[in-house]
Amino acid sequence: MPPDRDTLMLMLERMYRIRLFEETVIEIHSTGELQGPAHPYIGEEAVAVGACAALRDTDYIAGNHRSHGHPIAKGGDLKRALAELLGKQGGYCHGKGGSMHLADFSVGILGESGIVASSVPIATGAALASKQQGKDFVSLVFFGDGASNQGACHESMNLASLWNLPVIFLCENNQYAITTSYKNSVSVDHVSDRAPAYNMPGVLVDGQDAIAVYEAVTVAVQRARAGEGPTLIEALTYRFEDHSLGLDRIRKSAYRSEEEVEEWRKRDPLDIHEEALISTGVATREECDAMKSDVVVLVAEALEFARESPYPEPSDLFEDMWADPIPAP
Amino acid sequence: MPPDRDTLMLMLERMYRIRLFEETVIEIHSTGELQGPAHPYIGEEAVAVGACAALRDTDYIAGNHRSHGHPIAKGGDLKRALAELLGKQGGYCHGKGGSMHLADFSVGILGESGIVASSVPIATGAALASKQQGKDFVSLVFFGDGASNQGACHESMNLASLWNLPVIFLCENNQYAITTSYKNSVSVDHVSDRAPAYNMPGVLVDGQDAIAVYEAVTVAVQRARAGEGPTLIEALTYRFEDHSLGLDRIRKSAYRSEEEVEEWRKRDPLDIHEEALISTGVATREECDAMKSDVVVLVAEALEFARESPYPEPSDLFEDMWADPIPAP
Amino acid sequence: MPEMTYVAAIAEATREEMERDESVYLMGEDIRQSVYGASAGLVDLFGEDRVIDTPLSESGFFGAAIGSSLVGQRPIVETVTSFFWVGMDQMISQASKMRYMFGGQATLPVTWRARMFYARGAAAHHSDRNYPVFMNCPGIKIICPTNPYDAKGLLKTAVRDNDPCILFEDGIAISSRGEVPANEDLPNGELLVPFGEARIVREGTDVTVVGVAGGVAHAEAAADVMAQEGVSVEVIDPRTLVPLDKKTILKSVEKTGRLVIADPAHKVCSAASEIASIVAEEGFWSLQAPIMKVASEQVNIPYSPALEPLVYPTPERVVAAIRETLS
Amino acid sequence: MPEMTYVAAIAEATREEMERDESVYLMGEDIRQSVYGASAGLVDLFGEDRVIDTPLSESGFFGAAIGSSLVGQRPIVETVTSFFWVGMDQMISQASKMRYMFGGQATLPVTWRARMFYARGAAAHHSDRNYPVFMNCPGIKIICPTNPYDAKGLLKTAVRDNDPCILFEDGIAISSRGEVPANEDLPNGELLVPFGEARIVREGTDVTVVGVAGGVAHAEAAADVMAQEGVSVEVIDPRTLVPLDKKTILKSVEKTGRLVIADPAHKVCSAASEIASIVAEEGFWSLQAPIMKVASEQVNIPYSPALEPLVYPTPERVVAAIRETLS
Ligand SMILES: Cc1ncc(C[n+]2csc(CCOP(=O)(O)OP(=O)(O)O)c2C)c(N)n1
Ligand SMILES: Cc1ncc(C[n+]2csc(CCOP(=O)(O)OP(=O)(O)O)c2C)c(N)n1
Ligand SMILES: [Mg+2]
Ligand SMILES: [Mg+2]
Repeated sequence: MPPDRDTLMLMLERMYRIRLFEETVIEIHSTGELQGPAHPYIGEEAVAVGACAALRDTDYIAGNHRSHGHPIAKGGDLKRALAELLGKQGGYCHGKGGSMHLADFSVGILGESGIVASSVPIATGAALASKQQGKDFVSLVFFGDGASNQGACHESMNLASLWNLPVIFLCENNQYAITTSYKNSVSVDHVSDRAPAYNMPGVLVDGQDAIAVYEAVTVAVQRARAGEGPTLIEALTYRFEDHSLGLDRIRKSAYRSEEEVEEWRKRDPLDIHEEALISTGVATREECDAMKSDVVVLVAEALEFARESPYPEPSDLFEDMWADPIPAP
Repeated sequence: MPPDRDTLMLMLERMYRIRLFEETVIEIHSTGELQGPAHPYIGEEAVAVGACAALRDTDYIAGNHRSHGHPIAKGGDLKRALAELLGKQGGYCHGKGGSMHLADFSVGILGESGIVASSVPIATGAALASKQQGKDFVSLVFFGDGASNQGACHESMNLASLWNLPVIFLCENNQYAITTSYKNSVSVDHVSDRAPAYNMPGVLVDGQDAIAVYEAVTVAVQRARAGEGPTLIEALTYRFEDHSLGLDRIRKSAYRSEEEVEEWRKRDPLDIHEEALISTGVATREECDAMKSDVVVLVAEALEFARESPYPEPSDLFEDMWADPIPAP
Repeated sequence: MPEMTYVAAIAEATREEMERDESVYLMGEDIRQSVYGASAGLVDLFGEDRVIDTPLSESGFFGAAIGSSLVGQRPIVETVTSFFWVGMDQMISQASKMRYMFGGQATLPVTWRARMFYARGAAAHHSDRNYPVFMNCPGIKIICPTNPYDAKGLLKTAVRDNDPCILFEDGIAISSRGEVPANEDLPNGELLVPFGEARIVREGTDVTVVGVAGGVAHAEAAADVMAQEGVSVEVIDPRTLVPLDKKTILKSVEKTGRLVIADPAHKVCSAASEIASIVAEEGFWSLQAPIMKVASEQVNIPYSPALEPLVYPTPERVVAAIRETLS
Repeated sequence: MPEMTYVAAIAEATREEMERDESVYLMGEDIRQSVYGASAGLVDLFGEDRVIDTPLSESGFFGAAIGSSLVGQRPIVETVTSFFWVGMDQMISQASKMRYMFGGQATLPVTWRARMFYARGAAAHHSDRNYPVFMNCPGIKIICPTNPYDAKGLLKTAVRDNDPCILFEDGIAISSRGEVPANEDLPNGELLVPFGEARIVREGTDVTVVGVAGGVAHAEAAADVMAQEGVSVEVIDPRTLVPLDKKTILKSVEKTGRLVIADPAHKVCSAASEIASIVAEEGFWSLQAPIMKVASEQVNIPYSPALEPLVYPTPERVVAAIRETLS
């Protein structure tokens, strides 16, 4: 089912948001303003945006260390996200989480996670809850090609299949885990080839094409809401930047060639989506540019907000540890 | 490749050994002489015996909590095994391990293990060493249908396939993990159906037929020795007794019907092997009976040895902790 | 007051909490058939959606329990302390850290009930007494009931608590029987034991003995022996290790001037080490003698009945330690 | 003497040991590209069979390393302390227990080298200082080098040691530079630092400060401050926590009568707790003041630069503790 015009435009806007957010992050990292770790999502925007456009606010997502694209795609707030990256009180987690731990439970973002594959069981559990509670909420987890080799993925997919849970396993196969090619870490041609091992559908989709991702996820969402169980989707994509900011020690070319990177840059998901919209008359180039300009302002405002947001107070250190507090030991 | 006469007879002898050993274990447990946990292998003898007959002494095996059949099949000593079960100094592990931790490194038995699936990576590592050392030793690991759902299995199979390791994953599908049917724990029809997810051959074999197991393992061993990598074999079998001795709280019939148990008992692996030998003229009924009588004596001697072996001394408590000892903390 | 076993007390608490609150459910291996005895009959009462048999997948189902707790469920996960290692990442990286790293957005009312087998020939793979590991990692409340009363009351509190909790079902305590009041005889109609309040098992004036988990029984037995010699031992059961009621311990040491700690965990970085270090810092001026730790020898757990008893604290070892503090 | 960085010292030790012994190999994620800096160039020297990039599968490859060590290999496994949780079962159930439960048949010369990130904005998921967890579980030797000399010498000893070892590469110490003698200047032609021998970083008479891992630097800084006030601080770096050189610590406390421990682990059941408990038992009669633990606050590690530094020991907190023991 192709997305309607509003959805297509929303997708475009969210792709701009992610791209410009990440560009800002790279910039403030290069100046030293941002010091913590950050893993840019540039090049992969179509995956998160296509997927989240197929979800409702009440649906759940969980993610990983490459952590800015997912929450923004799900409707997270740029201000609070950027404030979090700067460790500020106004951040999503009051500065406690930083880049790798963005979360916004109010729109179903159950959190990004720094330990690779660790949120796969979590998302499976949210789907279990949904079923137990008689709700039709779907749970979707983003994980990488590298993550797919973790036992937690195997166990979760097996559980989800056995219990027929409304969960979507969305593998962002950007072809590398830091420097390791998935050809040296995944023993089959495609992660989605493992779906039959769990008796669930496996779908391989072009991860540079937001509409293709949207359509694949929509089918999986329908299945999940209808009580027909989980789906494994592999979106083939590419990370345009370094694994993480500050990891310049590993030069791109040492494990992937400049040519390969250039080849993939030609398939920029933003270009592909813009062209799809323009060529089908959904939007004009001018409309796209205008939208982008608006997002530039949004991101600039977010940066301003983040900068102005105060740091947490020392007394905040002990806040947020316990829901039912206990005395200090 | 069918086994030769000597091998067939050796297999029969080892099947008798396991059966009679286990019957003795049940007996001394019922009288209270044996107090620790013990998981009888009765009904599954064809799997360990067929598999180990296809291996050399220098090949490695590793096993699990259902732990008596594997080492006996690999050529372990009944005396030291039974002494270990009684916690005696003469036991394989000087009484430190007990039933679940039998090991005899001198004949490649790298140890049974109480944490389900935990020896799957271990056996994979022994295969890695074999390859690194330029040896043609094969490594084989026994694990259950329940174990197959652990992440450690997924990770190990993926590694073994990627690295082309000489390892055989032998799943003893006795159809239950304690009380849980594999139909409720494995999301595909057969564990061996998961082999394609690791790009390795998957073989389903009749686990009541020692010759069939031998043949399947022989093919896998040849593959492994030739540097062609791992194989996943699933032997479909059945545990005739309770999950473990002393767990009478769980009555058999509560999770599996008397009829089912009776049906499977009709396919006793000892009967099947005896008949195969007799019907093909490899052995006469009398020869079989004579062999069995000899084994009765062997087991009786083992029990005598175990009983007479002294308990470890209190000072032995601190022995065997470190290869390069350190002062007590 | 009616007597019941520890396991029956656990079962009763589970049933009561499942009746009270629909979001409470039980998950674990072979719980429908009640392999460990504490879940018999529950599937008939509450159905397969709330009494869930899992495959052998401790990372997967621990994580699923945690994930479900994030969105309103209250899982009770049954397992064995030794299987924690398999699902450890979900427990530490996720359960113990999520709330804090998400700035308080996550609430994780998940309770593990873990049978802590030891002292029964289970050998090294099934004898872990690993609460000190979880004490070191902030974010999980650690409960060690040592009798049926506390087992029932603390489990009920844990289920209602909004943080991750682990209940260690001690291998020595589980065989105990004891009085548990009927609900109708209780002022509030239910038995809830608060966290962070130690129980003074018996009062005394000469030495304080803190018993941790199965160590409580040994402390009591040792107190009996010493009483015959005219030595008055105060026995304290902290009941919860996180939070730890250090006030009660410090107050007791203020009175007695002497401290022995009986803890079945391995002695290095044990609960006993922690309690000793607290008193050596905050109660130092009360101390009249060295603080004695009676904990498990720093070796793995041997199978043999000739060796295993030598590892753990015993009443005799506690008595010897008490004598030493008095000498 | 030539100076080098901590990371270079690790790399040099690795290369030397791989040259010396064919059974030594290196395994980990992205080590061929040397993501953590200590394995650069090794694949060119030793080939892909001995410098193995692994998939993200910590249970699988930790276990494979252990399995290979059982049959003659000597793996060095590179990882990060926080990823231990994922492969925990292989470390505890297998590496730490196998030898004992097989009655001494198994020999497991496997060494983990784990980068211990903290204090650099890595947040809760990447800041574990979890050596106390491994101290509680018998069967693994625990090494905490705090300077390039010890890093090189202890890693070489660990590789040759026949038991499982973990080397914690402290997030504060890794940025240090220091003198490391050239092999030709050493009597035996190589640098081997023995396990279980503490280093007396500086001698003093008024207070003993034991620094654990990154705590050593803070102890030294604090000693500098106190020296200006005429207080003589003895600073001890245990270097290995299992085995722990308690004699040197006890002897020092005998002399000074006062003990402060600076340990970046979470304070409950920490190495600091353990050392305090040992001294409170075995060195009690030497003590003239409470034993002060300066360890991390019992909260998860916050990301914000405004909060994170409040968690860990600092020279200032050590100074305050020293002052308190003197007051
Ligand atoms: C359990 C664990 N092991 C290792 C790491 C270190 N690490 C962080 S990201 C990463 C690669 C992840 O690759 P992939 O899953 O493909 O995601 P990508 O970065 O490509 O988006 C690694 C090895 C980690 N964070 N967690
Ligand atoms: C990690 C772990 N979880 C749970 C257990 C408890 N347990 C022991 S045996 C067993 C069932 C194993 O089933 P399977 O692998 O099929 O082997 P089988 O007993 O049928 O031979 C369970 C759940 C364990 N020992 N280890
Ligand atoms: Mg990737
Ligand atoms: Mg089974």
